Amino acid sequence: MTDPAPRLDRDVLAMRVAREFGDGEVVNLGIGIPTLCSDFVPPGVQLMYHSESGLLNCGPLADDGDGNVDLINAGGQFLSPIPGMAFFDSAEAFAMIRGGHIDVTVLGALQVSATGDLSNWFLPARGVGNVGGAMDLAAGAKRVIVAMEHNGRDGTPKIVPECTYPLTGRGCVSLIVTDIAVIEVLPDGGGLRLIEHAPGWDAASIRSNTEAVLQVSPNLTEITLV
Amino acid sequence: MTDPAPRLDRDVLAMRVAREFGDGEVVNLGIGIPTLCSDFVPPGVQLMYHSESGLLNCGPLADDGDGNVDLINAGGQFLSPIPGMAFFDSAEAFAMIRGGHIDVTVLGALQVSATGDLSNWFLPARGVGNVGGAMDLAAGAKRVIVAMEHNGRDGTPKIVPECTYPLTGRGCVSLIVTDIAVIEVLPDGGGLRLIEHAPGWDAASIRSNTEAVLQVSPNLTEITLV
Amino acid sequence: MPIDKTVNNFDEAVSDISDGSVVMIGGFGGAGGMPHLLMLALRDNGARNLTIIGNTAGIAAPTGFGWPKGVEPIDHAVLIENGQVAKVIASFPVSGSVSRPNAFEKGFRAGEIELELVPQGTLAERMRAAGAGIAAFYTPTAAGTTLADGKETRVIGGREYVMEYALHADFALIRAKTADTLGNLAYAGTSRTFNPPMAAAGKVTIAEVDEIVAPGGIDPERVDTPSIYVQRIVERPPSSETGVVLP
Amino acid sequence: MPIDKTVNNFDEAVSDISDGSVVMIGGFGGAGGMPHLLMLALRDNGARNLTIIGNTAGIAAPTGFGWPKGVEPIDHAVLIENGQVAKVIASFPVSGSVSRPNAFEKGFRAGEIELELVPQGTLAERMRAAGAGIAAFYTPTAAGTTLADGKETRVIGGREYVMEYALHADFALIRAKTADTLGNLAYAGTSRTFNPPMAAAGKVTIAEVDEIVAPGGIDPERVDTPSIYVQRIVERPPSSETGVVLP
Repeated sequence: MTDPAPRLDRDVLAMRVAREFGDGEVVNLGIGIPTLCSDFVPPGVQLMYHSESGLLNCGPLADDGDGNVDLINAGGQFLSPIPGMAFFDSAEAFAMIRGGHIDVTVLGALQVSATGDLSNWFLPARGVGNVGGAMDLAAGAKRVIVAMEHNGRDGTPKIVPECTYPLTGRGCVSLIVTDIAVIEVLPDGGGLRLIEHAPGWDAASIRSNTEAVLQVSPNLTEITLV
Repeated sequence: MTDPAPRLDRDVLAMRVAREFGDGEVVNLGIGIPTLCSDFVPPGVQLMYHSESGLLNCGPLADDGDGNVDLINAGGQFLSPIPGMAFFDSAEAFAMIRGGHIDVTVLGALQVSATGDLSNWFLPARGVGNVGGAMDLAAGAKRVIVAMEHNGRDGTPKIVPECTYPLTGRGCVSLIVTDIAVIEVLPDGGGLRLIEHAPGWDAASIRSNTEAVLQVSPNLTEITLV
Repeated sequence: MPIDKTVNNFDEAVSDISDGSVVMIGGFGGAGGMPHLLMLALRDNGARNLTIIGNTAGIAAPTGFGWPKGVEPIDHAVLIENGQVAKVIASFPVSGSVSRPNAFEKGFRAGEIELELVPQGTLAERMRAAGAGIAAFYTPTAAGTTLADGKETRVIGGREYVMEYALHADFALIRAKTADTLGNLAYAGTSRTFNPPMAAAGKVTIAEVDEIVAPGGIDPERVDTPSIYVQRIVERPPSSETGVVLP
Repeated sequence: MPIDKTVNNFDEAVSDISDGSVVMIGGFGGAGGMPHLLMLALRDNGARNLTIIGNTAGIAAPTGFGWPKGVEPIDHAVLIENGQVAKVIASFPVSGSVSRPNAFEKGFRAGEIELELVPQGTLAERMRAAGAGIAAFYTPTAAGTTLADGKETRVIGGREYVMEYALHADFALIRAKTADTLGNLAYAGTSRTFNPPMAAAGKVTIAEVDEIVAPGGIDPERVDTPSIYVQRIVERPPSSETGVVLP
């Protein structure tokens, strides 16, 4: 089946995710599309970034050549300083995550299930993988948002009844933002509800790209970015 | 039965305890006689004092009137600063204790048993008591030395087959220094062995003040302070 | 909006503490590191049936513990004497002197206040666990003693350990030397004690500080409690304004 | 004798690491906070059959993770390539890129190196537990996943937790910015990461530092790792002396 309209590019996807951030929230962004979200924080919203590298509050990525090996994010990228930073060790960085002090984390995914299970760390084909802080974030953040392409490169749906890849966490995802849809995970195994669609996409075309059952919100709207 | 000779005063008792400290050791001193030990550290022995108040390394007690409410020991006494101090919170102070990083602690006692059980925190007559850090020190320090009067004020022996007061810790004491004797607690429930006596005291006179069975070292000597 | 956690005054800072709240109170027992003005504000707030959690239950009045001579101590006793406390969780609840009982001991003897006695290190670790999302842990402290009565134990590596649960609070009233407006805190000397673990364990953490500065006013290497753990900060006015004499 | 934990050179600092030792290696994965010269000395020491514990198993060479451009990374790979490592305990053992495997991944595929994969927060917490005398703890991380396979679980307050044990090491090789001669350490920026929990978890902790100062040279409020956790300190000589280019 061909797409009824172009899919959103990564920047637009990140823009939509960034609309979820509340003023003053503490946010931890995973590697990839999630990191892009920091470029699109709405005006008037002040965030506090947390990184597993032992940092709360930071400036944008350092300009090329300005890198300081003692100021990095969890992806190993060099950051610029900002007034009001705090540094701490890994035990404390993860105490913050596990203790429920992170308001929102945005993570990429290989699969998300109908009950909000997340698989994002292990590709069976490789036979070995990095778990990093993904399981801690999945278990600990108050709110887990998945930002990903709706389908794999080969077109395989990534939103599935049950994850077939090894799990990162059970029932942890609360919102899925993809390049064609925004989908809520209802509490207590209530399933998935489509709440927004990309321009030119309707519930049927999104469902045909989704293996899990999708309920459709009576207030289904087109994704907006303002 | 009358004493065959005077009992050691608190300063002399503390002097004897202080001979146990090895150069470079980390030491935590309880309130009372134990605190006195710091006045009698042998020359050439450099100690690192630890306090539950969140301090490693400190100077002597502050002169009267020089007190700073932000520099106290676990007994609430004001200290003087010294180069090379470190400050930390209570979770860290007790991580150090529980984690086995304290070489020696010196504690007072109500009773010590034949197997090195310690009772030092609860007087049943009062019906309520302070445990403070005593149980943490008893469980965590590499070596627990008890410094106490051999008998209670009414003459009751404090070294007993089994503690009758509530315990602070089981089998934790390794050495007992009193005002008439120095007694080793043998490992693995091996009992108590008298190794030193106060001047004018012999094994018989010490045994008659001790409820627990006392083995006597073949090398029993008079307590010396040099 | 720039983040600013400053609250204008102490009464406002504690206004939502209500009957039955579980409240941690920072410090070790002496004058240092204790949130004196927050305690006075909580007394004026009048909330009753409180559970208070701290190292002591107010021991300075009878003993002068950690207070300079000639200054009248202010501690947990102000809440206990005002009849606001139903339960105390502490390691050092009573005065060191049998003959000089503190307000808590009188209330305890009268059967008015319940006590949960916890070894000092276990108390700190239970708070740290609460802040760190650790539901329970195994400690060697108190194994084989009456303070382990009724608790699960387990032998690990040949040694007996006691299972202890995380200890949470609705509010943590803490004290630091300096805050920035984001809520980063720096303490002074031995006045950290229970303040950092309480900051992490409290749902709402309120810090009484000597001084509030702009972000950057605390060296990022010197932040002892990162702002993530702090919801409100309130600055001590000069004694001349409050009429309260403090060390 | 005045306490002085200074060791004269890197070879001497690691001389008692021997076949079968369990060795923690500090840092996050990039150049910052990693004990480069201690790793090179351990390579020269030649001890085999090592278990190495760290956040990564050496990922910088294929990816440049956290290294400035144009500088040749030095990390765990120097030990792995030298055939000294039998087992790795890590959260991020392999390169982020499937097509650019690191030395560990090659050894793992060849069946030469065993792997215990641990979530990053659980790894840090297990070290912290070891240093703090906590034998085991309950974490929500990894509940319901394959990384909890074979582990005890327990439902507390309606939520499933996994029981994890303390993680000790014979040696911890860590990196700080400044040490005083007593062994107090201060770090720089995000280079703390695993160094402080490893310092506490290692039976013998050896700190590679940029500078050793006299006691008092580190502000007592700025001591990040108190000296109680540190057995040896060794200062980095200038690159001109070692011939090793470091960022």
